[in-house]
Amino acid sequence: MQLSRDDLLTAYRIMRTIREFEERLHVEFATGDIPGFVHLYAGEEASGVGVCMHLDDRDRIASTHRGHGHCIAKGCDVDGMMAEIYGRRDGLCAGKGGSMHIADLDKGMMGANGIVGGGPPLICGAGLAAKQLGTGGVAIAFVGDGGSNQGTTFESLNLASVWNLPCIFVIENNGYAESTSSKWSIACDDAADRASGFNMPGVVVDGHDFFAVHEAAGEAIKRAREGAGPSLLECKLNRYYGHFEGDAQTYRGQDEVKKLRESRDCLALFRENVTSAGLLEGAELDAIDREALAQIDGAVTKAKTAPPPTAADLLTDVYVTY
Amino acid sequence: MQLSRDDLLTAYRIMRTIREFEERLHVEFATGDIPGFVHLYAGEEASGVGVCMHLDDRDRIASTHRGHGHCIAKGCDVDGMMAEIYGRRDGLCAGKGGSMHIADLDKGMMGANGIVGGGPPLICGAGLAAKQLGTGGVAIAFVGDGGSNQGTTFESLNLASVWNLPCIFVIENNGYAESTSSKWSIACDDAADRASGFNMPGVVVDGHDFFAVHEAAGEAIKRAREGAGPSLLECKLNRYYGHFEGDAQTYRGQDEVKKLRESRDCLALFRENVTSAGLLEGAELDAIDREALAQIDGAVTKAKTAPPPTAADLLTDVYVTY
Amino acid sequence: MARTATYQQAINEALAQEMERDETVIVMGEDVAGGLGTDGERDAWGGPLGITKGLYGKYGDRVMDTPISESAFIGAAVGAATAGLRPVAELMFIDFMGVCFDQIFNQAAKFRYMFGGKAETPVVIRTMYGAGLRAAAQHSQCLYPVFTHIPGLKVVTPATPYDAKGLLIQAIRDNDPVIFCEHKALYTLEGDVPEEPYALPFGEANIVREGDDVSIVTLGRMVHVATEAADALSGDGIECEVVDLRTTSPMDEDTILETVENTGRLVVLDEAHPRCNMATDIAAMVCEKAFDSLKGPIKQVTAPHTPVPFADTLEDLYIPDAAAVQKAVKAVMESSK
Amino acid sequence: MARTATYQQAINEALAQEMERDETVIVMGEDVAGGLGTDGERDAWGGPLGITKGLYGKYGDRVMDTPISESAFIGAAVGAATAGLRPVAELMFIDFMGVCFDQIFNQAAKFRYMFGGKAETPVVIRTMYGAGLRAAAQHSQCLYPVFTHIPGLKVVTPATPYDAKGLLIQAIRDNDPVIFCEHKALYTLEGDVPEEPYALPFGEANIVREGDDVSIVTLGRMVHVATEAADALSGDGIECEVVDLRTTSPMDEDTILETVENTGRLVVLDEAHPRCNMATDIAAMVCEKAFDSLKGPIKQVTAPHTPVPFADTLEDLYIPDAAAVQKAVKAVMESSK
Ligand SMILES: Cc1ncc(C[n+]2csc(CCOP(=O)(O)OP(=O)(O)O)c2C)c(N)n1
Ligand SMILES: Cc1ncc(C[n+]2csc(CCOP(=O)(O)OP(=O)(O)O)c2C)c(N)n1
Ligand SMILES: [Mg+2]
Ligand SMILES: [Mg+2]
Repeated sequence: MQLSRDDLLTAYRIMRTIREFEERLHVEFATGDIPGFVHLYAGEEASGVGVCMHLDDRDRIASTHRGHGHCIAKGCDVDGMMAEIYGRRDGLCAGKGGSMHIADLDKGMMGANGIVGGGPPLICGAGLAAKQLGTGGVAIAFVGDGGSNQGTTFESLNLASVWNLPCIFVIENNGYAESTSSKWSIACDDAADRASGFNMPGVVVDGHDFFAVHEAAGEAIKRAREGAGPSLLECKLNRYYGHFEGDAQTYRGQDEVKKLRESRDCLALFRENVTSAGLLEGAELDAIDREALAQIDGAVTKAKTAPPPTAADLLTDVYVTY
Repeated sequence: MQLSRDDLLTAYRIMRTIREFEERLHVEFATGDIPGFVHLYAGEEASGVGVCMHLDDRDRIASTHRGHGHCIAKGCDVDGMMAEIYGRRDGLCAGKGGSMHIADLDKGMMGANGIVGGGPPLICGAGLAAKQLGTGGVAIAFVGDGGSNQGTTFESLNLASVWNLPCIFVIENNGYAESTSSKWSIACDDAADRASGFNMPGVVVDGHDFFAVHEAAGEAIKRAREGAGPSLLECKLNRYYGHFEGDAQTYRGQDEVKKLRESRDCLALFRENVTSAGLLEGAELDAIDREALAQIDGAVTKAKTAPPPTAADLLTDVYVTY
Repeated sequence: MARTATYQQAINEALAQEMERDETVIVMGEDVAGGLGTDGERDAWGGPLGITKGLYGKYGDRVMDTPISESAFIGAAVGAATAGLRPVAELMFIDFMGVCFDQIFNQAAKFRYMFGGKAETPVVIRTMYGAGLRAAAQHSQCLYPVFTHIPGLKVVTPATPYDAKGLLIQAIRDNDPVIFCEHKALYTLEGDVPEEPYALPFGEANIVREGDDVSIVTLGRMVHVATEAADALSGDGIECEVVDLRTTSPMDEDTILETVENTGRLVVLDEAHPRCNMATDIAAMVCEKAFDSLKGPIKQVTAPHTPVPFADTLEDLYIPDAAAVQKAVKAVMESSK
Repeated sequence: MARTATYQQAINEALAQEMERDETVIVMGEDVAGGLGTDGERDAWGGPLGITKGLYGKYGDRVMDTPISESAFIGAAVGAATAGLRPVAELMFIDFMGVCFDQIFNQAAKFRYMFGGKAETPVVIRTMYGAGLRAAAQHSQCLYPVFTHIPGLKVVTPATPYDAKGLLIQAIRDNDPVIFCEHKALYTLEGDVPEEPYALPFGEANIVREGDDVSIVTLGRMVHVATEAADALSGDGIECEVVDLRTTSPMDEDTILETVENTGRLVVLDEAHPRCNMATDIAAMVCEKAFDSLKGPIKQVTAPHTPVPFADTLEDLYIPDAAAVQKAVKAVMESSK
């Protein structure tokens, strides 16, 4: 899958936007203004973006509790997301969902999910709809390493295979489920080893490497679009922050994250790759960095001052009719 | 694992008892006297008996809706079982459970189960208890091909592996889940192929062949007793009757069962094997056949005339205290 | 002359007619076609009780067998419902909800609210419930109170073939997730069922029998038990009004309140486990909203607080019967002013 | 002077003391130790909220982390309970019941009955429930009415640190399956908690406050809301009796009936979704068994029939508060004779 100059700029822009979004939330959360649980995607951007660069509005994704990156990668409005996280009326979900339930069906984003393993069955449904309606769309479930052990995930792998659905299961193995190591919780070596038990290809890629993810995802998506069935893609990567904001991460090595940031940062790797190959210039990327910063800044400012939902909103949106 | 003459006689006796039990239920069910759903194990005896011959009272099994064979193989009282199936007060479960819930915890039989995939998690618990209490016991879940696709089963495979439990998962693949072919419903070739995804040995055996099952189960059980962790054993076999009594089996080839009975009957194969090797004599086996017939005859006669539970029994046995 | 059909036929016909009308309607579940991929006949089964028989022959790939993976396929139905299909998924027995409830109550039921009103999830989950077939503790429960508890779900419990057809058609056309509960002991019940498609609105209870002395509010199979009791009581000079809820969510509070305002006496009859069930739900609502009309205590007639027993003797004692209802009605008559 | 501790410390202490007393008590759940098998410290976490902190250090392998596989590990706890252990399994949030309910309601709850009285299943499932932390629709539900509906389960909902410790010790010693529901907004609540182990019996409600005008029957966090309302109402000359159920199954009907017989007026207060919940359960019971004592309608105060909203403005409106209770109490005063 050839990436044009524009594609590269877009990919970098989205990754940087996610990073900026998450780094800023980390700061803002500490002020106590942001309600509830927030799980940050910083460090994992190459996965969500590497996959979603292949997608368009026919296609659907389902995310996890750690959903901001997937939302942005699938085209959700950043202002709307930020307003949602702040619990504002003009948030993407009118302030009723919050960080763990950001969704935009029009963009093919079926929702972050508060239930580990909640997404894969839904994605089987999206894949089925694409198949039955002949849209040519594919459906992608993002799953954590922890989520890969949930029964719903296993069942979905089998169902997608048996029904020959255009589905891809992307396991984002960031080494931990809360404090629990994926090396311990997944009985086999790589989660991708399980793919053969469901008669589908299973591939492991370096999830810090946008290009590796992009290529592997491209193959899986092509396969799915051609009607050849589902695939499993395991991205090995890392999260830069705690399980949720507020997690002291005592289960983690002292400078684990520091080292990762220095050596395996997906944005730095991307920059190095494209600049050393002469595909893009550092200055272009710097400009994007500045723009992303400004965009997030604007989103936060707007979110902070936006009005919250009111009593009139409490009882609406439960049913279409009742 | 060497089988003594006594072992061989015992194995045959148990298999024959199960067969007689089930064949007779088939006949009796048709009379309308037996309430509810009855799922017969006829044809699959070599599996349950091949596995359970290794077990003693420290060990536990969990069964499925097709549980009679496992119960008998694990030592449940045949009269008590028959009375239970007839809904009698002196049935093994006081008439409250019926065919789908026969259990005898004292014998290590944790219950047939009306929920497909209900047993494997329970068996993880029995294995855990054996491990924590140091009893040396093992715990075995029998699962159908259909049940092998249930999320609970997948999760249990992983949990047993992660916790290194003395558990064995025996998948009795009889080709169908109700009317659904296992070739269709299990995405990979053999359910046993999935074992590697849970870092455990996975073996396929001919489930009509008592000796093959016995040997493979023996190895898995030895491994478990030695603390080396769980295994998966897939027995390929067939059921002689419908999914439940009353099933017209229109999804099944016309003389599929007839051919199986002629060529792959586990009792006939056993007989041929032991008599041709000069280990047992036909007459001994004939005697067992007669005894089994008489035993089941007695059980049915007793069950038919036994008193049912009464109003006083309705509200008891819900709690230990309340 | 009106055409008669069984409850089972009515359900089958509703499915067929809606599949005919709307290409986006699909049916899925374990063996709903039956024998897919086997060497035997296709469409042999139509499910263990034959409810979906014939659909695969007519609608082919829109009738989909599934592995025994309820979370995955119920969830797939939910997901597909947000993506342009109108799936009707079969959860073979309602008792199996325990392996797939999350996709129903945390996903389907909550999408619309969590997503700020921007989702529609027109999924129907058909499921078989109730005691009476000697199917024991794991295949005989009612459990509709659990679904009724959940905001975002609609819950339907038809008592007659006529209602089964009309409510199922409505369920399929409805844009919210619907739990469609079929009582297994009613499948063979016959009744008038018009051949043409028709939809019955949700939230409109049915006054099955009129009477001025005592109201019996009930649902599902118990409607027939109530009617039987009412007929017997009529001989004793007590006239009962029998109200069939038809749907427990939404629930037709107006009809319930009206009948109680008329009779002043209420028996709530529910086959479900007694705690936090429809009987308590209705009684509490009436005790809040029509207290002044009440001439005496509201009596609940329900199953006891035990699992469903297997033995026929016990199961017959377990299920509320007309005698129990008669007794309750008489008690209500006696204890009222 | 009495020792004070938080609700969270009380729970931790109950676990530690029972593990000390009885070797067969084990604890399992996601991250209950925390960091098993990682390179970081062992026992670092004690769960995301630190409730089980310190246990792994003391009891090692009897505190078991699990993969995110609730069906398997809750089922394992259930199976182990029939085989000589007394497991305490943690279902991190009660909202996750949807992925593992079968092992709870069809297995644990029914073994004893289905097996003719020959099984004991002394398992405890600890779980966190309730709104107030801006945790949105899938992490804020109450759902104890669903468990209360199921025969064979016991359901415990402590409102204070004292009760949390005593009821958890009872739960662990109890020979039936117990769902132990911890309100997440109460973890930091402080109160008197004796250091020595003690068990509080199930099915004994607690009269938290005496009063002759209106009874408020409630549970869990709402006990504090009721008390707050009662204190305010006292200023208006209305004296409320506040009854804390402590356990919803078994439920102490006698205490409820007594208070209603005394006051003649009842408000039932429940944080749960309004349909088929504890409010309806209690109201219906009273309306059947103490109707003649009632001076007027029984008022229900509950959450509305919506999922739990995220935004703080909405969640604050969603959760029943003292003002709502006061209003209900006044309404009950006015509408009673
Ligand atoms: C069914 C369910 N079980 C448990 C949880 C609590 N929980 C939320 S996130 C999480 C860890 C998830 O780990 P992983 O899948 O690896 O994703 P990551 O957080 O690493 O992105 C857990 C246990 C949940 N939300 N849902
Ligand atoms: C959770 C659940 N889903 C569905 C069923 C209905 N059901 C009972 S047995 C069965 C087929 C089981 O097939 P398999 O596991 O292969 O066992 P077999 O009947 O062949 O022995 C089905 C679908 C059930 N009892 N439980
Ligand atoms: Mg992870
Ligand atoms: Mg099978």
